Amino acid sequence: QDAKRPETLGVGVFTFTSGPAAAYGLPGRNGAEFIIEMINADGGIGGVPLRATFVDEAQGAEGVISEFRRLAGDASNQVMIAALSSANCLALAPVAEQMQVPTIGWNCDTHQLLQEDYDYVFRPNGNTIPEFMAYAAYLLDKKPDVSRVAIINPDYAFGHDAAEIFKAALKAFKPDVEIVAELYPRLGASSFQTEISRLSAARPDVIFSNLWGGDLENFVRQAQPRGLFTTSQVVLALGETVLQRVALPEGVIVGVLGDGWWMSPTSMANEKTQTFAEAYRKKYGEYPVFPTMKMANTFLITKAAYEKAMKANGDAWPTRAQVAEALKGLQTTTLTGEVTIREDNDGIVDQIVGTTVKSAKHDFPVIGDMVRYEGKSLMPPVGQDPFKWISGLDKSFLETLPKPGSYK
Amino acid sequence: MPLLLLLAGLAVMAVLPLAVPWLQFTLTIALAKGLAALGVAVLLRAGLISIGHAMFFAIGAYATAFLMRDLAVTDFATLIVASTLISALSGLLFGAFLVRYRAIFFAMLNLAVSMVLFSLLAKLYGVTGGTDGIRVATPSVFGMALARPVFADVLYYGGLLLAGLVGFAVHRYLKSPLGAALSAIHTNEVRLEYLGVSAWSVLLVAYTLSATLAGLGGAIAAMAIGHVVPEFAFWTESGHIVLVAVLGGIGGVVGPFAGSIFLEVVQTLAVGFAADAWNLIIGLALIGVIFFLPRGLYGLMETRRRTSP
Amino acid sequence: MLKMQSVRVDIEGVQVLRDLSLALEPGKATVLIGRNGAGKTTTLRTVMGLLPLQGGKIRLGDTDLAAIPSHHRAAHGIGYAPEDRRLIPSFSVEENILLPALALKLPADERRQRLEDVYTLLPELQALKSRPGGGVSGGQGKMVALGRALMVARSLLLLDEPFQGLAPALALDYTRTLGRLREQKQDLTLLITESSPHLLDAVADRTLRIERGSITSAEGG
Amino acid sequence: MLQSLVPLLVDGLANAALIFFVAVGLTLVFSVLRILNVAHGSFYSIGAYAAASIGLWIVSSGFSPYLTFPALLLSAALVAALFGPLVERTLVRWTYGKSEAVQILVTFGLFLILEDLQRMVFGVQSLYEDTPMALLGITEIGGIVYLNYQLLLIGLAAVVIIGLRLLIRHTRHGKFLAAVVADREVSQTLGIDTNRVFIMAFALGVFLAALGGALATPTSGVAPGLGAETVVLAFAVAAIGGLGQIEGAAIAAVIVGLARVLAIYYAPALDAVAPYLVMLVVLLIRPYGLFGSVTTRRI
Amino acid sequence: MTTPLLKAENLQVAFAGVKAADGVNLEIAEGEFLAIIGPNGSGKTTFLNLCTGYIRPLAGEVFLDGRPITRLAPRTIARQGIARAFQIPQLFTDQRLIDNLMLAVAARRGIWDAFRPLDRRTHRDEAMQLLSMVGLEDVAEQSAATLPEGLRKLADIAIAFALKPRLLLLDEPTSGVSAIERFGLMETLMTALRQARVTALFVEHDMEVVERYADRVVVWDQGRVMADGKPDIVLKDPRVLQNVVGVA
Ligand SMILES: Nc1ncnc2c1ncn2[C@@H]1O[C@H](COP(=O)(O)OP(=O)(O)OP(=O)(O)O)[C@@H](O)[C@H]1O
Ligand SMILES: Nc1ncnc2c1ncn2[C@@H]1O[C@H](COP(=O)(O)OP(=O)(O)OP(=O)(O)O)[C@@H](O)[C@H]1O
Ligand SMILES: [Mg+2]
Ligand SMILES: [Mg+2]
Repeated sequence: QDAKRPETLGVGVFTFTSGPAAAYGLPGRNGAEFIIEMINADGGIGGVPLRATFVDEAQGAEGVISEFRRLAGDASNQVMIAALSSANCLALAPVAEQMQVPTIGWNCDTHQLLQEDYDYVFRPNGNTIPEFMAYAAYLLDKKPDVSRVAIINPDYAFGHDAAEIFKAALKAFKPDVEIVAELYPRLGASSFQTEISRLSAARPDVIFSNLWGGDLENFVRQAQPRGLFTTSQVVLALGETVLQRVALPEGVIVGVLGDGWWMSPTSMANEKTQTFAEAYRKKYGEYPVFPTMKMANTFLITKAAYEKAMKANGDAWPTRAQVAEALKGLQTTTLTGEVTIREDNDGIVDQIVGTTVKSAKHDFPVIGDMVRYEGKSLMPPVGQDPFKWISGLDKSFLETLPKPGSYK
Repeated sequence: MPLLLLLAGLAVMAVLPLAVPWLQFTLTIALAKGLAALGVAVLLRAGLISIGHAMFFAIGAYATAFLMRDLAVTDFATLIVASTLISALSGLLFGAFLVRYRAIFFAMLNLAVSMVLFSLLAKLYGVTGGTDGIRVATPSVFGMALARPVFADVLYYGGLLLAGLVGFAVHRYLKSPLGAALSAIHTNEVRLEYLGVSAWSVLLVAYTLSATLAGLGGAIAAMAIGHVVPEFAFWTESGHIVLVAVLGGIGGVVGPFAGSIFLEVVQTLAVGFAADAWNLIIGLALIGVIFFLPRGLYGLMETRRRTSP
Repeated sequence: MLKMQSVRVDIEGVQVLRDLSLALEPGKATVLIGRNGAGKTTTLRTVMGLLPLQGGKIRLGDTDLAAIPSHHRAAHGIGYAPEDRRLIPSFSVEENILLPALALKLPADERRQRLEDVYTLLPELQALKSRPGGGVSGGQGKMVALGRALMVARSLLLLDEPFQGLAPALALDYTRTLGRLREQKQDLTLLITESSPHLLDAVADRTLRIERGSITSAEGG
Repeated sequence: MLQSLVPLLVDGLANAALIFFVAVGLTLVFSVLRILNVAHGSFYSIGAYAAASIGLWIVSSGFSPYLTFPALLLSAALVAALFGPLVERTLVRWTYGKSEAVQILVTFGLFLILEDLQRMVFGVQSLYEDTPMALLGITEIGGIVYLNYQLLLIGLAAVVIIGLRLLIRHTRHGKFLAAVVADREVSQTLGIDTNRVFIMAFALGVFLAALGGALATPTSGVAPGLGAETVVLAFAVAAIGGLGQIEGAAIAAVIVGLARVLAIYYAPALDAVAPYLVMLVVLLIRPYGLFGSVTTRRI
Repeated sequence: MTTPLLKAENLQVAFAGVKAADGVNLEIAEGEFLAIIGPNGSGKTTFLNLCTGYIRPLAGEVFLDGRPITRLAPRTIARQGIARAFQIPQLFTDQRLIDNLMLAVAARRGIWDAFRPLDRRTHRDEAMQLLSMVGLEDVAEQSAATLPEGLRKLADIAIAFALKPRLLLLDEPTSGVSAIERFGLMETLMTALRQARVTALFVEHDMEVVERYADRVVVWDQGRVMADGKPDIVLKDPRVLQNVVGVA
């Protein structure tokens, strides 16, 4: 073995393990633990096993930064996988840059993240623009006569951003759509009863939501008995995460913000993915959800970057700078598809959207009538203001995209 | 004696980051929060608990961010002074109406005002960047653009010096007639008024001072973190500051800083060693300190005496 | 009756009662006099169990008082009227007087009887009975506190400076009331602290002097 | 107009009912024990977890689903019986007479501990047990579907208000409560077992909080973070109503409930700040809350 | 005729229907020692509360030197030269006795001093002087909370004195002070008052004290002045004997 090769490869993993966001953060953490086990069982990265240190993002920006600095100050930690909350991603980016630690945003979907030039900050999983463009496109294909849309999103940047993007896209593709209600309940609100009344009163044809975690579950459970799902077409951008937990009716538009569904045709064809999913279920009692997949994919990307760097380095163990260099323009296969990192460090991944259907194999609904939008097609060109780009589009753009049901 | 303690503390603080470099950031934050906690401790003298003081911390922090982003102020000293003044001014403004209240109502109104501010910070997307916040670039120091690690040193040692000076001034203030009048409000406001002293003015001074301290802390924190977010003004932050103040003991000016460092370090350790149970560990530490180290909280351990016989 | 033997009480680390011993004779009225701060109030509070004993014994008849919790002492027939009145401000005067009867779970007719007795002894209270406890003047409050203590006192009545702040006419009334009380309840033992003893000459059987936390002399008896 | 007013009112009251239970418990504990209990919200969430768990167990063990109704009450009682005396005896009691700051610190420590314990026991996924809601069905009011369970809650809150009023104004123990509130020492000398009153008051407060949590489960999920969210709101409502005021807490809950509903209907951006805005306005006009009064010092 | 130092005109106030002041008219001339006596609950303390702005009258006016002070706050009135010692002593209980006095001294000399210590020579000396006046110099360093009731009363009086008022209102200065010390206290008090040329009004229940020290006695009854005059005359008035002094 190479003398410079370390005992272990330390990775700092930032996610929510407490507070309301943990409902989303813990599947991510599980994904990390699990994929690390798999990678290590397979000989690690270049013979070096991975060792993760988890950091709870619930402690707030300065705690997270402080942890980041502490971990980065320890030379045994070579890579950071951070973070879940976009505010934390934004706060950590300059720190990462300053401390020159390759930092991979596993869930940093905010389109603002990479508006500056970074050498050490990467986001392989795509951003909010393609994610919510995809829903607008799918919705209009599926329900072309939509005229009254209500939005209920969580009250923070992710919710507001998503609403802006979704509205901008609708406006571009179908200008006569009216937004009849826009609600932003507090993150972690346990009761949505008043919001549900308000939504009923607005009589929308479509209810769009990017609620997630416990909030989403709560919303679904409370809205269903009060008839929202029968009176309106509901779009749940993060619906896949609750499929196994709440009885979503058929016909709800759901997706995974990217391609990270373990049951997509691509994933089904990937033996590794299926082994991962089954073993995961054995351990945690549930199939993985897309945050799990996102996290696992991020580790695979890290591995790919190391392998690329070692190759470029004559098989010597790479420095942090070399890993960062390797991440630039990296192209690799993940558990659920392909990813390419553009020159602005933003990853291009496909977007899967579909509609819930009953499954013969599982006792929970699955996604059917799917479409897999090519990642590149929904991304604004590098350097262009995303909203300008969207407003420059029109109906004809939809025609260039694949149709629901085309992904089988 | 307390001054010796202060100096000793400062000396330890000065050498600590040399031994453990990653602690520097933690300690910078601890210092910033310690300043805010000192502000809260000043009000605790009067028996008033502000569960909203994070707002002044946030005002100081956002002032720095705005000054940099919108007015292109980049000088470290100018930023610190201007941000602190802005917090002082807002303290004076809010204080003018808040110091009429006592007990829980004071606490709750501070909470209410801070939550309104929090909402504004989170909602006025165009101005404040919403929940994503605003980035704070590395300021220049007397016209010199410094590399980040060098600036971090400047900020830390500058902050330490400031904390020392401010601590000394607050110490003098607490011992002065005006400071004595402040604690008199706690025990017997009626008597104080009958001495011809306006409790309102005495409190307003204290409130403004406490806002100033919190704002200074906020400005330092903004520069250290390099990013400001509305959470700075959220009530849990205020709660944290109160916690720090009480934990350190309101007896002297060293207490809040000690409390701040203690909590920051416990948190760092707890998060590091038991990511799943850090709340629990901090909770146990809090209760443990109160139970087993009563001397650390000397001023508070006396039972509240019946104020009228 | 009440017997205190070498009682030691500290308040906040300061010894306030030092080897205080006294014995009250049943049915007799004893006045405890002393300068300000001598420990009169502390003595009564100790009997009521509001302060823990550092040493010594307190017995009421055959009962070891120190062994029973403070709130059970009322049930042993000890009534206490504190120096600073301590009425419940939100209760009416009558509710204040009735409170111990409720706490002792006295049967309704017993309760009524005792209340009537109180009103006969202290007719001034009749007029005040529906006023809030927080709204009576200093002197009036003393009377209410006495009435309240009388609801309880079957064996021992402790009065802490009952005349403090009383207008002389009322103080005279009060003394007369005490005199009548003594006639009516021959077996009731009284312990009264006072810093102006002359008012009590008529009532007192015996005077104890307390100085710096211990009894220094006794007269009468 | 009238037609749109009805849903506002129904939603407002349903909202108020849920806030009321916690706030009134907090106010009660404060008025008797003079304790600002930051951990109060944790009892709400523990009550909710208990109710959801017991309900899920009842349903999964094949007992009659109607048993889930008494289970709501039972879980609140269990939580109160378990935590009330325990917490009062060990922690809270120790802070009596200490400065408010110490009380807040101790109860905050307790809050942190309870939060993590809940997460360890119940996990981070939200629990949901809505059998009682499903059993009761729905009603359409003003074109909007409401759950009958929501209407039942409004009724229950009213019952609790009346019950508490009776308890405090017209029973022996109510009198003892008031006496101990006013003067602990003298109450003791009059034969009141103040320790017991404290335990009972604290347990009653825990019960009310847990009941609020339990009753909320059929219409809302239970997830980590619920306690923190609840306790601030409870403090706000208690302050608006005037500390220690039961009727005050009820009316304040209704005002806050309505304000939130109005915000959600007409100014969604204000939803989260609505309680605070209400508090600002109310305390501006009445510095001691709606029903609170100044206690002037006797001089 | 010179303007009286303090003048109350038709003061009225009621609590829940109880008339605690029912048309009080009273004048105090500069240099007088005026005693107020009256049954418990007759409104004596209430009168002091009205004069010092602690409560506001429903009707009526209070003048100091001919200028109305009726609806001013206690602090404003205090600054105009009226100091008060309370029936229930009002101390800063979490501080030492000496601190209580020093704060009072500082309040008179100017509280707006945020950088020099309260505990400094000038303050301390004056505070000690005041304490020794009431015989409390031995307990100066003791916490005010631990003082027995009687000593608290004395401390309270010393604090009022620290303000160097023109008019001093004393609410039952000798109640709670043991009989042994009562006259000693009054002696020193009177000397100090005379020396400092302070006008004083004191509410008192001890008729011996009244007889000995008051220039003039005002008798209160049910919220109004029932009699007013020289002690030897007023105290023999049969109505006063009956209602206030008591007949043995
Ligand atoms: N809370 C306390 N802390 C410390 N010492 C105290 C406390 N309360 C009372 N003392 C001390 O105990 C002693 C006795 O006080 P106590 O109140 O019993 O006196 P007393 O004889 O009743 O006086 P008075 O006639 O003034 O009421 C006093 O010297 C006082 O300083
Ligand atoms: N805050 C109040 N609320 C209600 N009633 C009050 C209040 N203050 C005083 N009173 C009533 O007003 C009347 C006058 O009270 P005040 O205290 O002035 O009497 P006082 O003459 O000082 O009596 P004492 O000699 O007993 O001190 C009393 O009947 C009292 O009950
Ligand atoms: Mg006494
Ligand atoms: Mg009086």
